[in-house]
Formats: sequence, C-alpha cells, structure tokens
Amino acid sequence: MAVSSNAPVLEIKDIAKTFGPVTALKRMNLSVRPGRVHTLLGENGAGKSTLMKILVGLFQPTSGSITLRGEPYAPKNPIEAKVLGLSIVFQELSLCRNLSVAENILATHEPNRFGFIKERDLNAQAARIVEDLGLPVNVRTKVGDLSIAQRQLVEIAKGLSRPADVVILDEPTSSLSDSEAEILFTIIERLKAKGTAIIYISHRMEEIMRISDDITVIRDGSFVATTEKQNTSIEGLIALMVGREMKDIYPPRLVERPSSAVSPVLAVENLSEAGKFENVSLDVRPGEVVGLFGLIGSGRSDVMKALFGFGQPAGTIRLNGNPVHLRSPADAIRHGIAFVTENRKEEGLVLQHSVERNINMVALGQLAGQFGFTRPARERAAAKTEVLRLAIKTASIETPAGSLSGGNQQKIVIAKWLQTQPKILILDEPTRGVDVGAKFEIYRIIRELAAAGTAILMVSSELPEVLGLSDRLVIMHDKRVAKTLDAQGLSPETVMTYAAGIHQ
Amino acid sequence: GASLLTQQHPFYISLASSMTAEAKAENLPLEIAIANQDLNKQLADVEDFITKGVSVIIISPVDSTGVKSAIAKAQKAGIKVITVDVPAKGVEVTSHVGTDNYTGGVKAGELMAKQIGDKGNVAVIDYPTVQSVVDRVEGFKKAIASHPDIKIVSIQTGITRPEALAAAQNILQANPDVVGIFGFGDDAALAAASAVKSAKLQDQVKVIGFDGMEEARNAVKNDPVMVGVIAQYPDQMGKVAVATAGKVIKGETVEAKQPIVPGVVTKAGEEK
Amino acid sequence: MTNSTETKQALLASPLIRQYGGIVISLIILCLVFSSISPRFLAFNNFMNIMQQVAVIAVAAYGMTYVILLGDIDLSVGSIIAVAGMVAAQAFSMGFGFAPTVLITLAAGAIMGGLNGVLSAKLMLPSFIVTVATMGIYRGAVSLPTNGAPASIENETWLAIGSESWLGLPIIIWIVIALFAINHIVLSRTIFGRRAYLAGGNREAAIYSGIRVDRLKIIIFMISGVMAAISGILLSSRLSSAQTNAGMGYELDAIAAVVLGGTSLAGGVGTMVGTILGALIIGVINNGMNMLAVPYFYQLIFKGIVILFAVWLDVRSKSMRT
Amino acid sequence: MTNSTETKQALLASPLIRQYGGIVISLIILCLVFSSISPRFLAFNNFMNIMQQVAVIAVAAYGMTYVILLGDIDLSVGSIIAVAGMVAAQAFSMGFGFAPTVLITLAAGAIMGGLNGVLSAKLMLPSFIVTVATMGIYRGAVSLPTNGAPASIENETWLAIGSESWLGLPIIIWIVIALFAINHIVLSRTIFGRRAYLAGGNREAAIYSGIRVDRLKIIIFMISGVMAAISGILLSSRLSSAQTNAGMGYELDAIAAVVLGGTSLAGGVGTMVGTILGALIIGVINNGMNMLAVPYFYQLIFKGIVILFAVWLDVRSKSMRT
Ligand SMILES: Nc1ncnc2c1ncn2[C@@H]1O[C@H](COP(=O)(O)OP(=O)(O)OP(=O)(O)O)[C@@H](O)[C@H]1O
Ligand SMILES: Nc1ncnc2c1ncn2[C@@H]1O[C@H](COP(=O)(O)OP(=O)(O)OP(=O)(O)O)[C@@H](O)[C@H]1O
Ligand SMILES: [Mg+2]
Ligand SMILES: [Mg+2]
Repeated sequence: MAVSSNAPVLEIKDIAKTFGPVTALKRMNLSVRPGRVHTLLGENGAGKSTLMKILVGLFQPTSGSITLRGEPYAPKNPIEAKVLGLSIVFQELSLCRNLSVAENILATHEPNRFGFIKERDLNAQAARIVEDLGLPVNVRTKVGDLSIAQRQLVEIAKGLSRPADVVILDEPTSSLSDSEAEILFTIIERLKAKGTAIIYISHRMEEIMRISDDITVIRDGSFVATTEKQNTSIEGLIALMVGREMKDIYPPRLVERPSSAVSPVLAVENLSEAGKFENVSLDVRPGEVVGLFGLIGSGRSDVMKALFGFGQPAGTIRLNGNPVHLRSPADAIRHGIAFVTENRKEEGLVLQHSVERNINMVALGQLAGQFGFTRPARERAAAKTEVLRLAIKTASIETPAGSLSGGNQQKIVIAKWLQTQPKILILDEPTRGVDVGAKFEIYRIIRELAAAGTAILMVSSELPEVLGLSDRLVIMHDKRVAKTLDAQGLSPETVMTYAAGIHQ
Repeated sequence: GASLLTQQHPFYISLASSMTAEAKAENLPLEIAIANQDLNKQLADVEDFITKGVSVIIISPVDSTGVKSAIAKAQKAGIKVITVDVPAKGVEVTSHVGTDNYTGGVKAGELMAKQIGDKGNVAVIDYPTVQSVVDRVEGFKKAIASHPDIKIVSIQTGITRPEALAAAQNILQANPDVVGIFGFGDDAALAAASAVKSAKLQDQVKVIGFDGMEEARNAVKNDPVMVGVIAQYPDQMGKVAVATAGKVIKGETVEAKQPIVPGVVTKAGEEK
Repeated sequence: MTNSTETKQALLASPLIRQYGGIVISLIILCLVFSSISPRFLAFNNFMNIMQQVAVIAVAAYGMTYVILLGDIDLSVGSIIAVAGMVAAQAFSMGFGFAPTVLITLAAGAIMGGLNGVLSAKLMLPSFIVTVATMGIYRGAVSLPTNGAPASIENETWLAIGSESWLGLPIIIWIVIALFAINHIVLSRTIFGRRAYLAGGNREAAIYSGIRVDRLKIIIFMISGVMAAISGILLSSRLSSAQTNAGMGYELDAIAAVVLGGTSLAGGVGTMVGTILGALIIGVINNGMNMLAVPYFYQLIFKGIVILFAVWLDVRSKSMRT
Repeated sequence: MTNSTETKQALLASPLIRQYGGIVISLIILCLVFSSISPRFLAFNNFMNIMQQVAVIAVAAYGMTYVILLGDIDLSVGSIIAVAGMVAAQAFSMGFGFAPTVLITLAAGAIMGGLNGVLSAKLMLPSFIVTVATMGIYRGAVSLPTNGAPASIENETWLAIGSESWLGLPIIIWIVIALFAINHIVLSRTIFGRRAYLAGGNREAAIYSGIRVDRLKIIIFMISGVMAAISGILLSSRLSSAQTNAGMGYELDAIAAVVLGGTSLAGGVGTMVGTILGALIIGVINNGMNMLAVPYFYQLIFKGIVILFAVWLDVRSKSMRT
C-alpha cells in the first residue's frame, strides 16, 4: 500500500502558459506522489490538457518550474519526456489511420537493428503489450478500420507501452463504455501497485470517486484546492469546480411524457445494412426522448448514420407515417432531422474557421437573405445567442473553433444543430468530454426541446445518462435491437444484461 | 530593344551575342528581352519597350501570325520594327532578316537523297508548332517527292533533345529498315545520331541536321553517322539586323527583305 | 478635423493591413525599388501596362481561388486558355458573330471545367492527377483543328477587347475589375461562397452538415473552366490569334498568385482580394524587371526569390497576430 | 505437385495483385494493345528502350515518392535535373575526375533539395509554393555558367553510363534497379521510412509521438534532390551534354508516376513498387505511341486518357476490396 507520506515524484510550481492573447494557465501548482492516482478536475477549458502537454514537452511554459524526482525538469519533446519516465495518453487521438495497431503502439521505438525494423518482433512485442493490458484488439489491423472506442484503447496501449514513473491519462474513458473502462481501471490498479504515479483527467464523477486517491480542482487556469478522496464528495467537488452548488445533475421533466397514443414522428422498420446492422426497428414520438444504449461496436452509430441519409439500407423509414427514402444528409436535413455526430473533430467542425462560422454552418440557408446572399449581422446575432445559451467559453465568436477546449468544441457542434430547429434530433454521444456544468446545460436543453415537441434520439455509452434522461430505451447488442424498454424504474443491471447479450 | 523567342538554344544565343557585338560597334544602346516561347510574354516585352520609349524594335517572333498585335502596337506608338529569323504574317514590317527555311529544307532533302544513294526509307523528327520548322519539313518533303524510290515512313515530334532521342530510338525500333533521319534542328539530329549508334546501326543510317551550330559541325567532322547539316548564319543575321536598325534610326531606307541563304556543311566542307 | 480623417483612414486601412499585411508590404517594397531605379516605372501608362499584362493570369487566378479554397487544384487552366482561343477562332471561321462566339467559348470552358469536376468528384480521383491528365488532353485537342498551326482571329469586336479603351481605361482592365467584383461578392457574401469555405475546411463535416460537396466541386471546377475561357478570350484578343501553345505554364502563375494572396493550399482559407494582390505582385515583378532590363535568367531567379519572400512575410505576419 | 506449385504462385501473386491490381492490369492491357498492333513492341530490345527512356523519370520519381508520402510536393526536380548536368559539365571543365564530379553533383542535388526542405520546414511555407519558386530559381541558375548554351561533356566514364552495357543490360538499367532496391528497402524496412509514413499519415500525431517532423522533412527533400541529381547524371550522360532546358516538365511526369503507383497525394500511403510500375506505364505509353507513329497531338490526348483510366482502375480496385 502506498503511503501518503511518500515524497512527491513530480512537482509543478506556478506554471503559467499563454497563447498570444489567450491565457490557458495562470498559476498552476501540483504535486504528484508515487503509487497514487491524482485526478485533475476542472471545467472545459480550465487548462488541464495544456498542463499535461507542458509536462511532456509539447508546449514550453511561459513561466514557472517543474521538478521530477527532485531534479529540474524541462523536456523538449515527448520522446525526451518518455526517456525521463513520463508517458501520456492524449485526450485527442493521435494515431495514424494508415498504419497498423502494432506500428502505432511502437511508433518511435520500433524494435530494430541498425535502423532496420524487425517486423516480426514488432508485431510480437505489440501483441504482448496489448495482451498484458488485456485489450481486445488485433495488432495487425489498420487503425483506420477501428471504431473510435477501439482507437481509444490503442491510444492507451501506446501510452503505456513502456514503463514509466508518471503516467498521464487525459480523459481516457471519454469514448469507452463501462466494460472497457473496467479494463482500464484494472490496469491502473496494477500500475499503482508498482509505485507508478498516475495523473488522471476525467469528467465522469462516478469513476473519479472510485479510482482517485488525491483530487486537485483547477479553475480558469489556476489551482483551487487539493484534497484526498475520502475527505470530499461529488457535490463538494462540483461546487469547487464550477464555483456554485449544483443539486441534481439530471434536470426534471418540464412536461409530462407523451402518451403512447401519440403517433411517432420517426418510425423505423426492419432496417438492415449488410455488415452494419440487422432488422433494426424503433420509433420516436414528438416530445419523447428515446435512449439508444449498447456496448461499443454494437452498431448504434451506423444506425444513426442510416437515419441521416448515409448508405442504402434495406427496410423502411417513416416520417409522420409516410415512407421516405433519404438519399443524403442534405435530404435528411430537409426533412427536419439533425444529427450531432460523435466525432467532433472529423465530422463536426471546421477547426480553422471561427466559432461563428461553425455555429451557422447548417442553418446557413435559413439565415441568408434573397438570392443566396448572406446576412452578416443576422449571422453574428445568431451565433452570439447560441454562445450565451450553451455557455460556450470562447474569447469571441471570431476565435477559431480549433483553439477551444474539447468540451467547448462539443457545445459548438450541438449549437449548430439547434440552430436548424429540428423536428427530430439525433445525438450521438453528445456529452463526450463535456464537464459536469456543461452536461447539465445540455441535459436542460434536451428537456426543453422535448417539451417543445422535438423528438429526440440519443445514443450514449454512459448508462446513468441514458437512464436519467430517456423515456424509453432501445438496447442494441451485436448489430441488432436486443430489447426496447420503458425507462421508468429500470435498473442498470437489467439494461446491462440485454446489452451484453445475456438475456436473449 | 530586341525581343527574342528563346535563349535556351545555341542559335539564339549566337544571334543575341552577334547583336550585342554589332550594337557595341555601332554604339547603339541595346536591350534584349527573352519571350521564352510565350507569345503573350513577347507582347508584354514589346509593351514594356514602348513604355521605355525605344526607337527600333528587333523582334524574333514566337509565332508569325500571333506577333501581329505586338508589331501593330509598336508601330502605332511610332516605333519601327525589324523581324529576324521568323517572318511576320499579316502586317508590314520595316525589314525582315531571316534564313530561307524552305530552301534550306529542299537542300536537306537533296543532300539526303545523295547520301543514301537515291533510295530507301527515311524518317523526320519535327516540331510542328513552329513555322520555320514547318517550312523546313515542307521543303524536305518537296525535295524527297522528286525521288520516287525514297519514302518518308515516319514523322515524329521530338522538341527537346531527350524527346528527340526517345523519338529516334522508337523510329529505329519500329522501322528497322530506315536509312536516313532528318532532324529539324541540331539537337534533334545529334539525338538521332546517338540513337543510331546505340542501336548499332551506324553503317546503315545517315543523319542530317539543320542550324549548324558548333556542336553539330564538329559532329559532321568526326561522327560517321552525321553526314551533313544545313547551316544557318545567326551571327550574320544579328549583325545585319542591328546594322539595319542603325540605318533606320539615321533615317536611311532599308530593304524590306534581307534573306540569308543557308549553307550546306558536309564532311567535304562548307558550301554557302 | 485632420485628426478625425486620419483616424478614419487608419480604421479603414487596419483590417486590410492586418489581413494582407505581408503581401501589401511586399508590393510596396517592390514598387519603391523599381521606381527608384527606373523613373518610368511609376507612370500611369506603365500601371495600365502591368494591369493588361497581368489580366490573363488574374482572371484565371479568380477561378483557381475557388478550386484551391476547396483544397483542390486545377492544372488544366493553361490548356483551357488555349482551347478557348481556338474554339473562338473556329467559331468565327464558321461564320458565327461576336455574341454567339463568346457564348460558345464560355460553354467550352464550362464543359472542360465540368469534366474535371465530374472526374474528380464522381470517380473520386484526386484533382491533381485528373487535371494533369486533362491538361495533356486539352492541350492535344487544341491542335486538332489546325494541326498545330495558329489560327488568326479577325472579328473587330473581339479584337477591340484587347486593344480599345473606355472612359480612359483599357477594356481589358474593366473586365478584370468587373470580374473581381463579381467573384469577390460571390465568395464573401453568398451561401455558395460560404459552402466553398466550409467544404474546403473540412469535407466530412461539410457533408454531415448537408452540403452536397460533390455538386459543389463540379460547379467550382466549371467556374474555374469559365474563368480560364475568359482568360483565353482576353489572350486571343490581345494576340489577335489563337495559338496552340497559348497559356502554357500559366496554371503555375495562377496558383502562385492565389497562394501569394494568402489562400491555403490545404483549403478552407483565402480571399479574392488576396488573389488580385498576388496577381499584381507577379505582374509588377515581371514588368519591373523588364523595365530594368534584367537579363532573362536573372529574372527567373529574382522572381522565385520575391515569391518566397512575399509568402514568408505573409505567413510571418499572420503567425505574429496569434 | 503441379498443384502445389500453382498454389504457391497464386499465393505469391495475390498480395501484389491485390495491392497493385489496377495498375498491373492497366500495364498489361497497354502492352497487349500495343503489341497486337505493332509486333516489334514486345521485343526484348524494345523493353530495354522503354527502361532507358523511363530511367530519368523513374529515378526522380523515387525521390518524389518520399516527398508525396509526407503529404508534400517537389516541383523543382525538373530544374534540379538540369542544374546537376550543368554542375557536372562545369566540374569536368575545371578538370575534376569522374568520382569527384559525381560527388559534387550529388552534393549539389542535396543542397538544392535541402534548401527546399529548410524553407518549407523552418519558415513553415507550403512546399508547393517553395518548390514553384525554387523551380524558377534553379532553372535560372542553370543558365548562368554558359549563358543559356548547352555544355558538352566528354568524360568517357560519364558517357559510358548512358551508352554501355554490363552483363547484357545497359548500365542505366542497372542503376534504375539498384536505386529501386535501395529506396524500397529504406521505405519499407527502416525506422526512417516508417517515420515518413507516420508523419505523412498524421502530422500532429507524429509530433505528439515526438518525431522531429521538421528534420524529417528536410532529409526527405534532400533525398528528392539527390535522386533528381542522379536523374540529371543519367540524362546528361545519355545526351553527352548538359542542356539548360533539360528536365523541363519532368516533375509532372514524376508526380504522375508516383500517383499512378497508388501513392496518395494526401500523404501516408504509398510504395516504391507502385512508383516503378507507374513510371513503367508512362514509359510504355510514350514508347508504344511512338512505335505506332501516333501523331504528337493525339499522343498528348491518349496519354491523358490512359493516366485517367489507370488511376480510376486503381481507385476502383481498392474501394472494391473494402
Ligand atoms: N494551441 C492553442 N492555441 C490557443 N489557445 C489554446 C491552445 N490550446 C489550448 N488553448 C486554450 O487554452 C485553454 C485551456 O485549454 P485546455 O485544452 O487545456 O482545457 P482542458 O482543461 O483540457 O479542457 P477540456 O476539459 O475541455 O479538455 C482554453 O481556453 C483553450 O482555448
Ligand atoms: N470489432 C470491430 N472490428 C472492426 N471494426 C469495428 C468493430 N466494431 C465496430 N467496428 C467499426 O466501427 C464502426 C463503429 O460501429 P458503430 O459506431 O456503429 O458502433 P457504436 O455502437 O456506435 O460504437 P461506438 O461507441 O464505437 O461508436 C462500425 O461501422 C464498424 O465498421
Ligand atoms: Mg482537455
Ligand atoms: Mg458510436
């Protein structure tokens, strides 16, 4: 058992970091002890990832100092950091789609002789790493062929491929479902036992309370407080983090859920697409929130894509009772469907464009004047409204979306779809990487939209979230619908048994 | 001012240097602009000369038809124009100094006939978008037409030396019975000669070129395959052009056409 | 009073300077250098010269701006310029009048550009390779009617474009200005332009946002083809003939103008204002070096260095801001 | 027994066919068409011809493969080819021997390529614009020593490269093969090659993994420069002279060869095997059309169409697999 009197292995003193006019870190202090999980908690954009990137030498701090094992420490790049004993699992995936899992995991330290790669050793070594970690991935697969969750696992394997004194995990579970997260927690326990110090970043309060030893809260780039886990509670942490009390994270229903007599606005019958999903049937009524739950790779995203005009699935899609053939996303949007995609970087945002441009991306036509001319004043006003409504933390609406923190980027993706005032809103992992405060905002918006009659279909890997918000639950297992259940009074265990395919 | 079509060819280098030399001798300020085979650039060069206010423009047209607007522009600005090498079509110039390419082509054809003993298959490497080359090839064809036992079996385009080399290799591969190749310029002919040698056909194939720059003349002397070259005299051309410009400036009248007849260089020597 | 005028001017100038700082400075430096050596450089007449000489490149560069904005490239514009001239010459020789010939020529440009777009969008081939291929195909096609010989054009109205003036300005310059205005507005003030930016910035995100990226690409290549055809009209009227090797290599000058103007080859970022400034830089370099009688080889070298310098200045001034 | 041999062959062939299906089929179709029309096409001699003609492009394309793999482009190779020839001619005329001249020429290539790399990596300029600029600069520079005239080369060993044979194969072909082997191994079997794939596939990820992408880029542009210089050696020895317009436009042929070979212009995907196959296609087209005496303009058109067809076949065969 690690003893709390252990000397800190890593100490961060008064670190500040500015990007031109933007201040990411003001004054950050942190001390990390071996054999303990030290969690960093803070709102989106608080500066957590920036601090971690400083630790591995990707950014140089504007001021302040770091010591590692008592020695001054200022790495110039991640290889140097690794040599000195720091490894990192990045928040944003940093894998090459064109290379295999093995090549990615061992990138920059491939087994070689005189610079010639020993291909067989490479695969064997990677396979051993993956096996040791207990990850279900084939190391010869191309990363481009993996789902987001699997890529996240590969990212973890890459970060942990070499022994290190300090391991940084920046939101490693944001795209994992509970079963994969369990694998990670086992790994963390093993590392702790070996005396490794772990810096952990997450927005999932339950898991933070479960695995942390120490918790540091940071706000607006500054250190707020460090406590040991046993001396705090979720409520206390949230209060420290957002600067106010927050009672129930799942806001209450604003109106009664629609009765089953109301006819569905979207009804799907026996939708199939070879290799992706089979015989999927589901429906959503106006004002209803239907949760789509399933383990990773169960085919949820592919079903959503089919509902949004991708591919040529067999079966019927009915809107207001009329069968439709959706040929493209443009077609789906015209029918009043909106789709908050799960991969915000690739499918959601134009990173180098301004917040304003991104928010108005879909509603462009609606905001425009005659003859296809844009109306800048109206666009600005619309963007500002959304920034306020979703509390997007940005210097201005002119800021490039790419320089916002992950959670704020997610809010932009939601904002751009809210602008279209959809009749049917599909949300695929809408709160991935979003802090508790913002999650609450998103939940509140979902409630509001439902109350206004929008039909909502929400995919999520976070079971509490699905249970907390949905009226009904569609559970998928292995590319099929395993069960459709009323969410009222449903226990997590029941849902899990269907999702895992135990119940047939 | 002088606007030349290119400076990546020995012919034009020689032309330019003789012009510079003559200008020095006559104490005339001379600026040379290179159009790099682009008519639009040539037009821009002429416009810039007009802005600078030169008194005479010597122009070696990129193309005989298209140079019309440039010449018209200069003349509208009151500047006299002299063409060298390639004549201008559709517009009168003060004087034209140039090789008679058609006659040169005829001479090449006759020389070819003589060298191959009046019979056999021959091939041509050409550059079909340049008028002076088209004239040469026409002259060559005309001469060959009067020899019923000679047939032109292939006309391939080979503009630069590597292209000409590839064209010649392929000609020899496709027509192993070829006995003569006419290259539209020295580069084409020298490339053809290399191709003949690497195909080990030096006893069978004779090559004739056009232009007569130093490298080709040496080849005619030393290389059994290069049996002759039609020689142009760019140095004379440049000299005459600048001298004419001098006369024009002084207000003297000049001949409207000053043809420079090409010579024939063979192993036996030069025949003007 | 003077003070408030000054402030106003400063306010007007500042966004321009901020956005185009690097390139505007390069342009000013070039002009200063050239005019300090050759007094004729700064004459109004010479400015007209520069504009006319740069017209063909500038118009092609307008079209190229859309293409590059989309993250694509169009190497066939030089060949389209030549085909347009030849199509016009053939139309005239078949007895068509001025207006029908203009329409036929523009249609030819739209078809050639559209073919590029369709091949790239529908067969999912990279536009670089598609347009390298069509560059050859169109260049070959231009020689078919006359077997490589130039065709002269005699229609008076057509020739007037390249030689006459209106209200003291050459017609060709009016055309360059008018097309600039149209393209600038289309790009910066219409939904169409906005979609080009979005699709160029992130193709996948654009598709998910309901933008029909394939259709957009085809339209943009058609615009590029039409602009190249207009370029071809200007060129053939300046040269009063259609040359089979007209416009050879102009695609690189057009691309250089666009990139000098700050448009990113990765797509998603750029403006028409930048493009016309970039084209002007190229025109000023060419003209200035001619005025100074710089020998040809040194011109090549100098032009390369100036392009590097201007792009570097631009990149630097942009990175300083953030 | 026959059966097992067959299976073995099928096993050996299958990955090649799977990976290079489109292009191999195009190559076979082309050869069938040409040889059915001209019986001389299939002669061993003619194959040697093709290889020799394609050598200059192939070697430049080897270097270009690394560059494109990195998601960059090098338009200056044509000019470097010319400079290399001229440097060699000057070195010989200064009295250097064969070996020192080779070294000087290769060093010149490395310096020119390195300059491209440094400008692109350190000043953060897009490689397209850097190499458009240096294309002009190097092309201008090549004319400086002789004022535009070609310089003849008389060193016997040098000329032997382009004209002699060894073990029945022209030396030039040995060089093409040897360089293929080296580059293939470097790209597919070394850490250096793997880093090129990583950085080309996801630049940010490569930086996050600690790869010094800038240094990598500089080295890769140096390799491209050296390969272009070797190309220049081959060309000048074939022509027994250094031409100032040597290699003009070869960059596009080299890029076309690389892309035909399945290397993605977006970076991260590609092989040397593909590149040599791509270069062969280009060689076969050029040679075949000459053998059939196709007129020049039709050659341009036909070549464009074949390139389009081959790339389309390749893209299609790849998308069918997934
Ligand atoms: N490269 C950059 N350029 C400009 N600003 C940046 C850059 N990287 C981060 N920032 C800014 O720094 C601040 C901190 O960002 P950081 O990514 O560290 O937040 P975070 O705490 O990790 O948030 P999240 O929980 O959303 O991941 C944000 O305001 C962000 O906009
Ligand atoms: N085990 C697997 N091996 C390879 N590819 C997979 C696997 N599982 C899923 N995929 C791919 O990843 C995509 C992801 O599936 P989909 O997104 O529909 O599942 P999901 O339930 O939404 O899971 P996720 O949480 O990963 O998004 C599928 O289209 C499939 O091609
Ligand atoms: Mg973060
Ligand atoms: Mg999913």
